[in-house]
Amino acid sequence: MTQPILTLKDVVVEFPGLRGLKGLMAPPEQRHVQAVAGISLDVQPGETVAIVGESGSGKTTLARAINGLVPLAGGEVWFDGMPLHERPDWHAVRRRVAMMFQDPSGSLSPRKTVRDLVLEPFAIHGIKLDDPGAKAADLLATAGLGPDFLARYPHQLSGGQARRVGVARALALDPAMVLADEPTAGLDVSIQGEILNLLNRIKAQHGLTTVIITHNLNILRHVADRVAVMYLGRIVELGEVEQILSTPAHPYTRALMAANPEPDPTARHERITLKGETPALNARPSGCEFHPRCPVARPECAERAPLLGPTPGAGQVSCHFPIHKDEMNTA
Amino acid sequence: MKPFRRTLAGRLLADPQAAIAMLIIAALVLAAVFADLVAPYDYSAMNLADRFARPSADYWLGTDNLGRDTFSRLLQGGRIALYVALTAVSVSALIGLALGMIAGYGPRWLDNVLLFSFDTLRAYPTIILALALAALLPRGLSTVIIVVVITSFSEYGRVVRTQTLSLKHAEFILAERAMGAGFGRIVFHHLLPNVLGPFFILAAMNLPVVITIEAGMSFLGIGVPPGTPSWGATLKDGFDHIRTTPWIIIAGGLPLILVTLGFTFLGEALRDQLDPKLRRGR
Amino acid sequence: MTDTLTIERLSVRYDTDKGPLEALRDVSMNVPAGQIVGVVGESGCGKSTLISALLHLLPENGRVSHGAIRLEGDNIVGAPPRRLRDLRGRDMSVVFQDPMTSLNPVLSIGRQMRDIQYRDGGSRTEKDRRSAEMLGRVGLPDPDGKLSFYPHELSGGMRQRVAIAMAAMMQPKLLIADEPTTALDATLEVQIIELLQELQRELGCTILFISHHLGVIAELCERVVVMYAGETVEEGPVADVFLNPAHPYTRKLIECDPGRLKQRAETLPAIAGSLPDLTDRPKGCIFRDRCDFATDACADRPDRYFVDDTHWAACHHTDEVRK
Amino acid sequence: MLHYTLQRAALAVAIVFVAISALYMVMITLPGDPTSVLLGPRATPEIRAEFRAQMGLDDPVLMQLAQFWGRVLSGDLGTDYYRDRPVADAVMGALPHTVALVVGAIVWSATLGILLGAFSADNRNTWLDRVSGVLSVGFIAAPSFVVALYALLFFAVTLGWFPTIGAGEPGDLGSRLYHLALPSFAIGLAWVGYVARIVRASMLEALGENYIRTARAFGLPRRKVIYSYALRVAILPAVQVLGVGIGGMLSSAVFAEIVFSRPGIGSLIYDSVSGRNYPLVMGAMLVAIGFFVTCALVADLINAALDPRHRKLS
Repeated sequence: MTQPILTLKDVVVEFPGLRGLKGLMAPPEQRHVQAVAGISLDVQPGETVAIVGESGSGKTTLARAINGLVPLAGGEVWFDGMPLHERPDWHAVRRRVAMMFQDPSGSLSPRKTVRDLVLEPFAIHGIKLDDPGAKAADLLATAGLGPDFLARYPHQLSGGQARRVGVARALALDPAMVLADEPTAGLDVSIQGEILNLLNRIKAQHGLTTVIITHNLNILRHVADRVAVMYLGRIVELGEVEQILSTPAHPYTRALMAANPEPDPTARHERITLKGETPALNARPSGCEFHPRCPVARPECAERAPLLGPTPGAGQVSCHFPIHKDEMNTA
Repeated sequence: MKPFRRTLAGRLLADPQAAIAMLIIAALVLAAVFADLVAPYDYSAMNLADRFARPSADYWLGTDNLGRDTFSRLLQGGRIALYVALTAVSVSALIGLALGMIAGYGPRWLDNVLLFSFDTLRAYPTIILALALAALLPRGLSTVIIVVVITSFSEYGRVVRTQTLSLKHAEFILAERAMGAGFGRIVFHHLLPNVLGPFFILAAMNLPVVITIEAGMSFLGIGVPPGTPSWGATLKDGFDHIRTTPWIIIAGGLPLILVTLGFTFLGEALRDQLDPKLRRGR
Repeated sequence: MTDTLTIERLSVRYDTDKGPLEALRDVSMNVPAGQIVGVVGESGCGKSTLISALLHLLPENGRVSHGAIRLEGDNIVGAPPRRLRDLRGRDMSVVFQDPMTSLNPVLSIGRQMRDIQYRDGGSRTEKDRRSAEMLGRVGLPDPDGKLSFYPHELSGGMRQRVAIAMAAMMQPKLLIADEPTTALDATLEVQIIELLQELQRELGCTILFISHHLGVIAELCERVVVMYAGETVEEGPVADVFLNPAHPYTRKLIECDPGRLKQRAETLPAIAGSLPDLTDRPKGCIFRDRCDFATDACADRPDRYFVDDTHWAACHHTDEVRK
Repeated sequence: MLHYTLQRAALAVAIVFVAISALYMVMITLPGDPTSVLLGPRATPEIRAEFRAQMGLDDPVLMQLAQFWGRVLSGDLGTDYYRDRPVADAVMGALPHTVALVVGAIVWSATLGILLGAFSADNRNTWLDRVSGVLSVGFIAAPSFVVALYALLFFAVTLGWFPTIGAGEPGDLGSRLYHLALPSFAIGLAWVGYVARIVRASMLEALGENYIRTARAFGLPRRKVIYSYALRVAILPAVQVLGVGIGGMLSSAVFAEIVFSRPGIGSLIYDSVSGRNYPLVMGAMLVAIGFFVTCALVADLINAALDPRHRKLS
């Protein structure tokens, strides 16, 4: 087995909770909330891992922690043998780890032209180009945009076009890994396909390692090799994409899959309705943190927290009573 | 090249309010530059035979208690007003810009310290502070400028800070950091251009405020040295003889009102043009 | 069967800096009483303009330039202000997309629910009782206590329940739901859809459900209207339209949904090209530039072509599309 | 809310403390020799030395500052050497006049400003809106002391409708208000303009919000939507602006008090400055800044009380 290119070990990210007078008076554990609460994950070179979760699951925070946009409160991050948790030279690291952001046009500096935007990585890293104009046009072409876009400003781009500029820019320095935060957010389904095809093509051409953050389950099968499902800052299930989609072992994963109706009026939907909403980060439930919403919770779930362990399949799940394949069929 | 009517100046001229404003400001600048050529009399020449003269063909706006020509003095006053306003606004705006960006982009503790000092400086009512400092500092335009800078840079600082703070967490700044951009590049290439719009609007809106402060301080006798024909000093002369020379008050107040009106109109028009949110239509 | 809502060739025009923009053109649809009808379309298709036109809440630069909106047979286009106010909230009510901004932040839930009952008699306590009852019905725990809450004290899902309670409380003839689940997480979306289904069964109201999510429409609605670039391109029973679309756009749209594909696809389908400029609509069929079936015939704007009594599409090549 | 109040109050106290301390330090370090100012040029060196010792002027600066605050906290603001009276008495005697003036100005600006702003927003983009817009800008642009001078010249001197001098008969409310009308209007006029602009802008913003669309979609009467739903939100920034604006009003009050020959903090400071009467200047500054910061705090708390989102902080 090859050496993983990215290794996360018990990664913890904290945000300040209560501030001011209240914060001073509150017990220490309430002064901080854990947005990411101990995540371990290996990503192999050339692999695509999708991190799936709803709002508040900590998936975006995790991606930002990997390339140092938010500080780690604990744990280790190793990228290609470099310890990113020990004050690395971020300037150098970020040259090799590119990031794509959620808001396609909001992540483009509003007073720069597209040409400046795609050349920005070269400017940042002090790379002299013989013919910057040609390079910019080249990069845009890889992302499927014509040279007539070079002179435009971000507000003159549609969501899909802005997304393409983001892709062009992420590829500019030939990175080893790309962190893509919600690559389909804000895009209509008719455009979504084009962007995903673009990503897939580039991944194949450059042998890129990719971490995709998404809440869009529909795209998983077509972009990811493995999937990690997050809930309240922890991974609750991890496995091969087909296995997760066809035989989810965690009740939450299963509810998530079921909550995603297909555009087929004849399909019989077996619904699993979860009770209530995701709890706040400063009010984590006892035991298994999913138990108040879990349709199959038993009394001990409230007392004992499950650990991430092997599933009947090849994946990992943190549940005392994971769903077995045969149960799926009878349900 | 964009056609003229689509440039900022072109769009401003198309707005009647802004056009009037620019006319007034142009008149002020011309008067200030050519005051000595245009003025019918030497602004400080006393003509005791013609004291308290009503407005006439000889003295368009009458004379004061020393027989000095009001019109000539007002022309000279424009020069003083413009000088003080431009100097004080540029100094305080630049200080405010620097501190505001430091507060907005710097570490949290520094932000708290700077914000607290902005709050503290705002607690001094301008004219009252001016009075207090007048007891300590020599009378003159530099004192006026110092008072204005002390009381107004915090306002720029506050606006720039808010703007910077909201941009600091914008995704495009995160994206820059994620690409490895350093502090200088983020601040000068990406924050600054987006902060300058509101900053210039504020500066334009502050010019008339500073002109008013200078006139006010001179009115109170703590601004320009005695004998200097600031608009405020002229008004004070009028006020001292309000029942005999009402024309000085009327004539002395008008340029002040016109100029502040002009700058305020211009500031508003600039804001409408530069701030796309406020532009009409979607 | 009577129709609660009929829209006939409705056009809406905005005056913009770049000249008139026809946001809706010849939009037609029928919403039968007691059904849930879905309106599906991507951004820029005119869904929100349609809602504003229905409620007569178009912005100042917009107006209905043509056509009719019939509520139980009465044309309400150009109705006098008094009649409009009676329409809003009593005959028609609406649940908006974003629960975070659609409730007034400085007024309590109870006050807002009391205010919309201004037409009804009864004391304050009675109105509050009705509000609490409705809140209980949409599944808010401790409904009486919630009346004194302010919107920011409730989660997004709870706020959307409050919004639904407000819309359903007046027992409207037509309830319009404008992407009511788009701002919510998937597991909450399920809860809200089930709630809407339940209310529809209990109250028997007619629901116009606007969404861009094909799966949700497929599950919730009986009929569906497909919109593209301000025009209605297809209308019919959900099963017919989704399984056997008659308009090339509908067909493409369904193909594009990656949730439909059970096998990993190397290349995902997409619709090439982009929306036409609505200030300068192309002559002929609005979808022509992006359509695989386009022929010279498409230079003329297609009228509605009825596949059967209840299913039509605005296309010259309906038969080929359905092959 | 309690936490919020305490936090803001603590901040306000800190601001007053730092602002006055800074001024005090500047006062005692900057000028050459305060004794020559306070005792006059003819005092002998012996008298000066005695005075310095008595006043603690030879102590380290921080020590003097500590002593100053010690005296202030015990209610002693020093002595007015010119008239030989406690500074506290002089300042406290003048304060009510200035407060009345500022309150009068707030009444003018809040009522007229909110009315004008709401009216403008309600009739947006009509000629009425444009006229009221030009008026508001005109009000803002007119310097308050010019307004005061013009008002004095026209309404008091020429037309004789209002008194020219003084604050009115003590104890006679009617006479007091009569004397207050012109000066408080002169101060408030600019703020009528500010408030009108702010209310109009925030009204328009509020009217574009989704919750207003909700209210209209439920058929609430237009008047109710505008004046009860939108205005309620739109007033919040106006309260904030007026709170902070009291600093500006205090500055304007100096002119109004001088132009209309009224007693008050402004004219007190003005008179003391020409005589370099430092203790009186410090005392009056302390009271003026204290008053302003308190007002800003109150505005902040009113805002929090009106806006439930604010209370979340507590």
